[in-house]
Amino acid sequence: SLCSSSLPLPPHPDEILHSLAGPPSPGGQDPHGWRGAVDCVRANELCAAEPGCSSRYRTLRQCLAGRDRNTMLANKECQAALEVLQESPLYDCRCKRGMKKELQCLQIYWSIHLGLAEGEEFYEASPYEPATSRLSDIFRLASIFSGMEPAATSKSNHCLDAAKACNLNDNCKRLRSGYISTCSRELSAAERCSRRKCHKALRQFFDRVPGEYTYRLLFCSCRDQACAERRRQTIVPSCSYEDKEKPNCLDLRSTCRADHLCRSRLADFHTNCQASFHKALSSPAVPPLILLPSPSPHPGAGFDMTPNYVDASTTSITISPNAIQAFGNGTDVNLSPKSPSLAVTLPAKTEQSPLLPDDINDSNTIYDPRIITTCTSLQEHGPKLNKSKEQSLCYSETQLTTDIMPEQKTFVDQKGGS
Amino acid sequence: GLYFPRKEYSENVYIDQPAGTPLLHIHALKDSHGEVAHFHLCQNLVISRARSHENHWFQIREKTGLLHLSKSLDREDFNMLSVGNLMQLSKVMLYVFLSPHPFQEKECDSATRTTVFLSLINASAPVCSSLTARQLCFTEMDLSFHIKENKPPGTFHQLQLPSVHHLCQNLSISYKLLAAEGLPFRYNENTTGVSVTQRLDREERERYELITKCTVRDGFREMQVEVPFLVNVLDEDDSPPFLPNGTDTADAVVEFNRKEGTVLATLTVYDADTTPIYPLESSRKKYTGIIITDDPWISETFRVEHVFDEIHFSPNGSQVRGTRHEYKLVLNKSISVTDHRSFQLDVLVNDTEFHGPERSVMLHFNVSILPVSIQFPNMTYQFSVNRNAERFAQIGKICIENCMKFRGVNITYKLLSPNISCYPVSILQGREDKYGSLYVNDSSVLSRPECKEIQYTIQATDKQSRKHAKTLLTIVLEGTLLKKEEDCPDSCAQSKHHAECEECGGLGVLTGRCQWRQGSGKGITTNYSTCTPSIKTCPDGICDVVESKEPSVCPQDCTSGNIIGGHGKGTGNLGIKSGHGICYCFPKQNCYCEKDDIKEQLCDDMC
Amino acid sequence: ARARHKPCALKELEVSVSELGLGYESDETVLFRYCSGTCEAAVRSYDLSLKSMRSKKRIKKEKVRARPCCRPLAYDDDVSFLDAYNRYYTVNELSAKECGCV
Amino acid sequence: ARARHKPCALKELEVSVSELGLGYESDETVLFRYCSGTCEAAVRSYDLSLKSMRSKKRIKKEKVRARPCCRPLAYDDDVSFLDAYNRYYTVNELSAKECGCV
Repeated sequence: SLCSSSLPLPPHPDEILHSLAGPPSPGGQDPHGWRGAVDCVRANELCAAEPGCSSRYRTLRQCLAGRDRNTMLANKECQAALEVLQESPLYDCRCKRGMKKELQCLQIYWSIHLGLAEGEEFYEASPYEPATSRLSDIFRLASIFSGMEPAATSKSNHCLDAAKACNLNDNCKRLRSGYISTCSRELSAAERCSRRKCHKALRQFFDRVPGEYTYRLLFCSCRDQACAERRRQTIVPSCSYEDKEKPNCLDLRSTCRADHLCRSRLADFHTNCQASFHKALSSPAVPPLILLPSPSPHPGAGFDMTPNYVDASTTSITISPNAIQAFGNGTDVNLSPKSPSLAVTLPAKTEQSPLLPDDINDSNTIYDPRIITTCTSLQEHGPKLNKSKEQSLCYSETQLTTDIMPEQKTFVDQKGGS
Repeated sequence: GLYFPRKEYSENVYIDQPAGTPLLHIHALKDSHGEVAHFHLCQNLVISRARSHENHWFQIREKTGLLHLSKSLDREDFNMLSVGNLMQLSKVMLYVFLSPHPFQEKECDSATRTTVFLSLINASAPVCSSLTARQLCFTEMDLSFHIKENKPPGTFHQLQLPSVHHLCQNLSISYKLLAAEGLPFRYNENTTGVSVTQRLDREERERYELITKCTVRDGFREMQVEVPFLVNVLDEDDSPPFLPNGTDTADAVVEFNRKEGTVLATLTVYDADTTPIYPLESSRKKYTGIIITDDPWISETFRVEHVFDEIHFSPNGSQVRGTRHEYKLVLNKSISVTDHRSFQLDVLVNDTEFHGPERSVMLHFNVSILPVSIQFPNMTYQFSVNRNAERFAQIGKICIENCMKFRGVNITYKLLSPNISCYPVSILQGREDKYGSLYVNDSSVLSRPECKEIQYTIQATDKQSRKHAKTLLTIVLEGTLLKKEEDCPDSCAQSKHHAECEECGGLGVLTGRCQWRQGSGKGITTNYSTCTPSIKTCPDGICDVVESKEPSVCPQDCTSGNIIGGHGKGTGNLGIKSGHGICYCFPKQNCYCEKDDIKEQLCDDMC
Repeated sequence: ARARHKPCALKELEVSVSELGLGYESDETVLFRYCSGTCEAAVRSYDLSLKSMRSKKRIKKEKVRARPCCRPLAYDDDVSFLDAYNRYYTVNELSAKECGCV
Repeated sequence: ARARHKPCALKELEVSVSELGLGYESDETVLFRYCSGTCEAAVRSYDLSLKSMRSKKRIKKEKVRARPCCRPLAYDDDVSFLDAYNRYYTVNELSAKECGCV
């Protein structure tokens, strides 16, 4: 997949670094055969120039402005607007990572796709163009860094080397110091730091420093605790995301989705990295790697959701929401539930059969503590992942231990039955 | 009403599979006896990039829920239904709707629905011999279902794969459901249907883990494969609130802590049902806690805060989740020191979604508000002050009785001027401080022989009630005057060495001379060496009210300027929390922390 | 022979943070730029007069500098690093960016 | 006792041109302003590190200055005078206008 792939040992990374510094492949066409869909800013201009399209687009925006999307679906005018817009350039438009007017492009994209998406999709399609081949080189590069264990450097601390390399590059040094000093400046006894400013400084660092420096800092591979702790400290967790109480995953996601930039980066991350994340989890022996699809802008950093090393063990990595509350511009969610530890006997139950609420959207019947990605709220996502280290890092409303398997008995059917 | 046991289904569809090929068997469960399920496909086919297309290929039997191909899918159809042109696989979505009666068109928008993900594969269906046991027995879908508690029994899944059963008739595929004894599930070998045999009670058990074992026989060859079969029980609000050990009463005493927001007492209510943590507010509104009173003073002065979290009940060995609700009685505003009364305050807790009897519980708080007195402990204050003390020297602290326990009580201290012209001492009070700090405000008085013993009256006043108390303060001047050293800096902190430090005085000194604090000298440490007016108060990590009045008194605690050399800043970026070697400061300018071990003669002018 | 010093210019050295002598312990390295060399060609009438007046004791017991210094005219951006105890520090005005005779 | 020097500041002295020591002979007088005092409070991390690296011989045989100098930041306008032989002379950058620690 795009994100991490096992490859024969390539030439030394530095050579790749230089080759990547060159311009992207010409012609904007990438080997996946993706037709060069126009970006949404351009598509919006094309639509505005065409009366039929611009009026329908206005209608759709009015339809979506209403609170309840479903009432919109019932409205014929909205449906008609939708149908026409499916034929317009707005329908297929995407955004380029780090383009000028990126935010405007994303706003246009979501204004269309909120109308098209069928209700709240769990994983949303990325608004960005598919990752180019040049990007996959960087992914490969990053996996090289992460998996690199040539004998000569096995002793050295890759993360320290990455910091040294950064300090020797004026741009990297300046922007690294920019976020470190912001994120470690204590405001008062009660206020550890300004998380908002810290997030902004981190986004600037990841946006303006080439991936060859940022990836080495973020995804350096480690063989010992000191190196792993240095790696964990890279984004100054004490300020950028750690909280006294674990935020609820779904709160975090809804905060992120309220912000077009964060929503886009999250969708981009899910689209490009979800596969490798699961793979990484299933084979912790190989230092797992999560790559963010584009070197610039860095889709994870600077938002409520970014991957990070959650503890200082050399291989464990997760995007579990507790790690996920990094540098978004959403509000901090403080919930007060305490984690229960008390097992209590239930009183006798009185027999009755009350009416059942129509929509059983019990959005929190999350049972499986082994799911350590974003806490799914759906029961259907049972134990897909094989058992790996339990990392229930955001409050999934249950810490149920469900390892009690029934004894293996043949269940013989009594004949008949409905 | 009727509901689906899954939120989504998935199956593969290959090119050129003949019309009529069965794909999926979707089941529905009843909400009440007598309901009959009608299945229906309403809308278009949704292509993965949210593009929709009219559905010509798939239909579902209204009565049985069997999804099947109504028209074969050829290569052209495939390209039409996929996003890119080089794709080998395209995912489309279908919505299956459910109704207790035959469908009318407009019903599609509101009816219950489940999603079917169909992976269209640009290749013809694999021959049976090429399929593994796993592919013959189970699809990609994991066998995980949800069943509502308290609902009638019914069949919710068919293990046999319709398409495999249709294509591979020469194979014998049989299933078994392995489960512990007495579980409420039954497997019908003829139909391969799995059914729940009785009403479930989530408060008894909320999850069942079975195993499905499939055996494939092809001539002499036999293959077996097992996969988990999970059933989660969906909760409904069928349990009333109850009191854990019957405690519905708690004492709430208000004495020294009279500040708004103070939690006076907490009472706990349990509920065997679960409570979603998200969205938080709607869950909170579900379980109300209202103060029952018609006394406006009580409703203004108190409020109830409700937090809940998950606990586990363990009926007969299995573990199920429930909810613990905590109701805290909180002061809604600060209470005057003069207020005192006792009364019982009742809070009605109500589980708004539980429709049976005993849906509410009454909690009782025995509230007693005690008066507190503003008085000095029965003593007078006496402090001796060295005549060589300099301005801002800290003499001592003044505090009424229990002053450190007070919260939400604003006591201010004042010195009433004495009758004679000697007036060297003043009092200051930090914003958060509960005491007054006495300090030398005019050191010139200390050297006047006529001023020996000065009497003040101290007055402490509570801002809100205006109640106040007085006591006597005696300041005794002692010690012989020392000769003032030439060329001494204003601030002790400016001295870099032990000798020059203790030769000089400086603002805040108690005895006319600065004090040298010798540090441990190892790395960057809070125990750095420095010259200070008083080791007791500076540096102590707190830029106190006296020190903050004049930067030269204790820059080590109060500087917000540049600190050069290895250091760590103090709380709120104020002061030097830790330093390397000796820390010294040029007030209102930089501070420095450096080791003093470089003896080499620095290349100066003539070098 | 007399050691001829080069004129005042910017030099650079890659050193570990611990070698800076500020008390921080860290294996991270920084590029330390400093000013080195003579300012003979930058002497002004002011310097000559000041030297003369000091030698004639018209100016005494004062700390005066009668020759230009080779000093930084501007400093590099701040540098931050993680120390051996996993604490972040930031140091400003550590490294010279531009030198001159003042 | 310690000699405590005052911080770097602008001083002035009325001197005859001859006393300037530039070789001119003239009884005219000029106001000679110069910079005097310590720059202790202007030391930077740069200076501490340079001092430390020089003492650890990481930097050797180089003319470096590890402490700020109290020097003019700007000079007064030119001064002209008639010498003893009735010739006019003009001297620039003779007197300091502003001092600072650099």
